[in-house]
Amino acid sequence: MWHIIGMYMLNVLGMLMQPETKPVGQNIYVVLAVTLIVWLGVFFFLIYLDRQLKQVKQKVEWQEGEEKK
Amino acid sequence: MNLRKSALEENVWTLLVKSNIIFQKDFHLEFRTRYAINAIILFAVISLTAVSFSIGPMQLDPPIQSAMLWIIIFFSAMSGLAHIFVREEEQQTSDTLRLVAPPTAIFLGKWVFNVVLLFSLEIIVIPLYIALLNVDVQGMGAFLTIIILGSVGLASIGTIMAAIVAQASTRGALFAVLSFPLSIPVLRSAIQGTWTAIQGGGLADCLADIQLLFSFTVVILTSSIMLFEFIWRK
Amino acid sequence: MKRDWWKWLLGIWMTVMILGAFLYTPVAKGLGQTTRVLYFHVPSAWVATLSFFISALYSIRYLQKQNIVYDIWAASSAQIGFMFTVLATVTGSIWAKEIWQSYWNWDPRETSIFVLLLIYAAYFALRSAIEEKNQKARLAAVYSILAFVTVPFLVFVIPRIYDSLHPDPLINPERKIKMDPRMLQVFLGSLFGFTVLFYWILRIKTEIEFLKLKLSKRM
Amino acid sequence: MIRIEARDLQKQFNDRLIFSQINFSLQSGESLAITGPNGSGKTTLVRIISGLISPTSGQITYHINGRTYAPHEVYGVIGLVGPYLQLYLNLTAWENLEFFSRIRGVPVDKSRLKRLMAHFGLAGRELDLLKTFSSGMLQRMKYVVALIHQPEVLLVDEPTSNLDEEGSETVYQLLEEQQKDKILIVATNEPEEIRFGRKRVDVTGQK
Repeated sequence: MWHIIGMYMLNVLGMLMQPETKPVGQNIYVVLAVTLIVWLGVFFFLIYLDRQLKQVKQKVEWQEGEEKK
Repeated sequence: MNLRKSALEENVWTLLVKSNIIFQKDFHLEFRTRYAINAIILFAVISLTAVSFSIGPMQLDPPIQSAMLWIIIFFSAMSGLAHIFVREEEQQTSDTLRLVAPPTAIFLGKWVFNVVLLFSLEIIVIPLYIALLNVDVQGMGAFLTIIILGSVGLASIGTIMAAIVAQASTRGALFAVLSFPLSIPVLRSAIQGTWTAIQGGGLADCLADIQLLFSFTVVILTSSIMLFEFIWRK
Repeated sequence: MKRDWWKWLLGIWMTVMILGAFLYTPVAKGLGQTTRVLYFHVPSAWVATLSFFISALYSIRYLQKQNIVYDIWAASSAQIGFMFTVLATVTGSIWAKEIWQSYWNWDPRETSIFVLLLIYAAYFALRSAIEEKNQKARLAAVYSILAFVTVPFLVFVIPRIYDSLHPDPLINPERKIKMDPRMLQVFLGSLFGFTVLFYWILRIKTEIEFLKLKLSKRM
Repeated sequence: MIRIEARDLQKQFNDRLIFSQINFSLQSGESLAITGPNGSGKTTLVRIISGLISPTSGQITYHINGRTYAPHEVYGVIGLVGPYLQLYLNLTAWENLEFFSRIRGVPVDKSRLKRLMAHFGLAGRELDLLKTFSSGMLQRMKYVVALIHQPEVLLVDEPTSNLDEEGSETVYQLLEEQQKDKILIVATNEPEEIRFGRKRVDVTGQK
């Protein structure tokens, strides 16, 4: 299981050491985009989970109320 | 109390005998209806002629030739291998089977059937493939070894996935969806090995592929035998 | 609030890591500013594989104990893993466009994450195709374990696939791996932060599922 | 000597409770009738006893010669007849018998099997495909198959469904016979058949 992450790491590390002739990767907006995508992804997932949690909790409370009656 | 001893006893030998009986039963049934074998061979022949027709007189490169062969075998397998368990489920005979035989014997019997099914497909399709796509196989020994090992590998994955899919509601598409990710190691090394063999490589040249195909099949088969009980017993 | 201290700590920790990624670490030669992608993209991929691993472990537990609780853990972990796999794939693709000039070129890492994506997709397709809860759990667990058995073979297969097409200097045993210590610090820090984040999300997700289970039992 | 012990059996499909707190104990020479209206879970209970499905909670065990087994381990001593157990319709009656004998590890005794077929009024149909059989004939055929290995435990779900009077009579005889020194479990609603169970389990009241 660790191999995929290992390969990713090696990939990146290898690239760091690769002598490059072309100036590539100077685009800071790419970094911005990637960072934003990761954080928005996690954020929206959390929001989605939070809403689910609230709904379920509401249902539980409602049911407990019913039972008391 | 005349309780037959054999009723409660199970050992490796009876398992093998019983899986053979199940295989014979399935073979017999298949022989009578020819459902799976028709589907699988027609599929292969149609896709093969479609490819041959569309390339015309062009000669494909060995890498594409070998990839083509395995794509055709894989999708033909997907059209027929699930049948073995789906049939039992659809005709409601699976519970009957559960009551007469141990799971391992059932799995092995079905597995042998699927291996035989793929082999019979290949007996027809490989000559056609060589003729229609104008393939010049230089290393025949390695070529056949790879084909045999590759189909055993595909049949192993196909059999255990068929057992899973037979219990689900949407069977057709699900079978290919489940099988494909697990078949990637088989397909990949089989394509690589076939390619080497077409170009004249011997057994030694595709040793790595052969080793991988072999060990992968063994691993999948043993884990399938261990896990099959969980699928089969509800 | 007291029991949530680690959540606040995680927030601060990740903020420091993001700041560090942009302000503290140097850029690597050849990658330029995009080096900084590393601190977000690789941890996503790490969490994706970690959750696959955890899902498989809980699947084994489920088959041993036949307790639906383990199935909830396995499925939740897989769901979170799927999200991180998508994140890792998308970010990786953007990064690849920048440094390799194409969004997708089937190099070994792209292939392995793609296979992981396929496995997750198949796992969820299977789950949605079965009605009965225990049966769903059983079959999904078996599939998960078989996928888990398959993955190590991909390690041998995938690197061999395309090296003839992509002369790949990246996996090269002779090359020593050296990383600027500042980069390493932020990288490992970020990796740790993502792992805790994963744990947190997993807790929330399983709590939801447990509540749902409780709810359905009362009915 | 076989003893079947059921303790607190409970079965759920998703969150729907089929039954719970089913308890009984049976030994060779005893019989059990499972009763309850349609859809109450008689079949489910039969399937649990025969090991086809497992209960959601509770335990069912078989004690044979001082050893304890789970139901799925003792399929060799169980015979089951039920509407959901089909035979291979694309094989002939004889091929079916041959297959089930061999897989059960019973020698294929031609004269005995022929007698069994004749006993259930199927003489002369041995070489016909089962798909040409009527539903009543199929039901008779299921009894033949279930008796191949002379099961110590016989479970019958709706014993006389699809059967005419003559067929029912044959089945009643068989049940009478089984009851004497072996275990018989009948799931039914017909008063005439309930009498075959000395012990009773009513699935309805068990929620």
